[in-house]
Amino acid sequence: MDRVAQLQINLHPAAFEPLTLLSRWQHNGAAESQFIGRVRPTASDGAALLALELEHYPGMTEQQLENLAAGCCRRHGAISCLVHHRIGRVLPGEAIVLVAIGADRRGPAQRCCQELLEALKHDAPFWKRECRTDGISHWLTGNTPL
Amino acid sequence: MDRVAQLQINLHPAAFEPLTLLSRWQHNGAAESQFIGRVRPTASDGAALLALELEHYPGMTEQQLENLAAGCCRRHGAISCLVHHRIGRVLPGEAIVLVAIGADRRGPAQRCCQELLEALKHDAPFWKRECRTDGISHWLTGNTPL
Amino acid sequence: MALHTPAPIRIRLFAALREQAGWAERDWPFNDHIPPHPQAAPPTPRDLWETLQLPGALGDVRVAINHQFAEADTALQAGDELAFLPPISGG
Amino acid sequence: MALHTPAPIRIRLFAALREQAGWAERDWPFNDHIPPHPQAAPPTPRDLWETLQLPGALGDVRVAINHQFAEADTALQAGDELAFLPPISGG
Repeated sequence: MDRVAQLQINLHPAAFEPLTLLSRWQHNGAAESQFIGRVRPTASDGAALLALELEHYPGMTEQQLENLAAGCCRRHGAISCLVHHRIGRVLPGEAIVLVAIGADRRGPAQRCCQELLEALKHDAPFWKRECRTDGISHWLTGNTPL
Repeated sequence: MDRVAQLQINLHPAAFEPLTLLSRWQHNGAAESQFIGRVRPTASDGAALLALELEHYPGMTEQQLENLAAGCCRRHGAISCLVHHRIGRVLPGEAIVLVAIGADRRGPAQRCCQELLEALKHDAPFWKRECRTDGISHWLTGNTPL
Repeated sequence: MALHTPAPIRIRLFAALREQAGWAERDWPFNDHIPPHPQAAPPTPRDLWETLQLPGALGDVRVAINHQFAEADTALQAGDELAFLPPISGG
Repeated sequence: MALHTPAPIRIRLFAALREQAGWAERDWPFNDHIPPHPQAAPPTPRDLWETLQLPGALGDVRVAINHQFAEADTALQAGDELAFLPPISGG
């Protein structure tokens, strides 16, 4: 079964509403696994966070997301894949990432969603700068632990 | 951190729209993991399916779902938990189950969602009868493989 | 003090088991004599499964007492709701 | 046939690395002599990292050539886009 998954990948410079995007998603399969990540109200050191600034590498980021999604869907036999990711200035509580996978069965849907989320966190060129309410800002050099 | 998760558990005798229910869900946490299961168009032997009939054990089913959700959220430190499950006659394409978990981090959200889905498939008293378009119907004695 | 008749045990069957047995629920008088017990000892789900000659093997079903999973050899109490649950397929 | 000047290598920096270096992108003439090579051999990302005296250790960054991750010792081609990527934090 070497079916090619339908991929839909978007970068958003402004806030997006995950459930609205999910409702517009044309997908197939009896099982859907979804993940939504939002900006926390605190910086990694616990200070109050004003915003997260997301830098990316235009061209490469889209390309990498597509490569990662296609590979992940192929390995798990997923049917459809939706990725929305914020760029620019993201406020606490706003969605930063949405990953949704449609598959025939729950196992592939869940595993593919999980694996793609890890892949994009580690292998898609995004960089987060934390802007604290006290005026201090700094670049993060890794992800929150799994 | 012995925070008690907010549980919301519902059985639906009629079709429900998962995204509408998710949009009304008051939840917390930077990470949300969700799963939606729908009725397949074919029976387990590949014949065309007319409907799935879902019997349950009124009283015990709700109680068990609550026990399973509470235990799962406690083990994973999840903050909020939403479970919607159909009962009665469910048509192909209709949602049969929605599980959503809110947590501080993606790992607990994903693991809790996955574990609760398995738990309710194996330990909540639901029984599926497949009604085929050719008039034959029979009770399933297990779940589709993971 | 008046002499009370203890509440019966309510027995419930579901899905395929209900259809094979041909009934969904019935009450079992708590004090009824059940063969293996010389006197009116509290019956267990296993006793009732055998006495009622329910179809199939008890090992293939799960037992619930008052909406909680239970062992087949639990002593039942007057008024208990006992259910025999064929293999579950939810979600 | 006219003698063509080969297209330069475009070098790009991001995030903390861009700020530490003080620049975001620049072009490197493809034919420029780079110290370890006796003649005009194709430069590698490692050569350019060292020649440009970029801050920190090359081992702490990832290299991309034309939007694909690549090894630091890959021979660059005229017109390539080379990027040095500090640790990623997406999602």
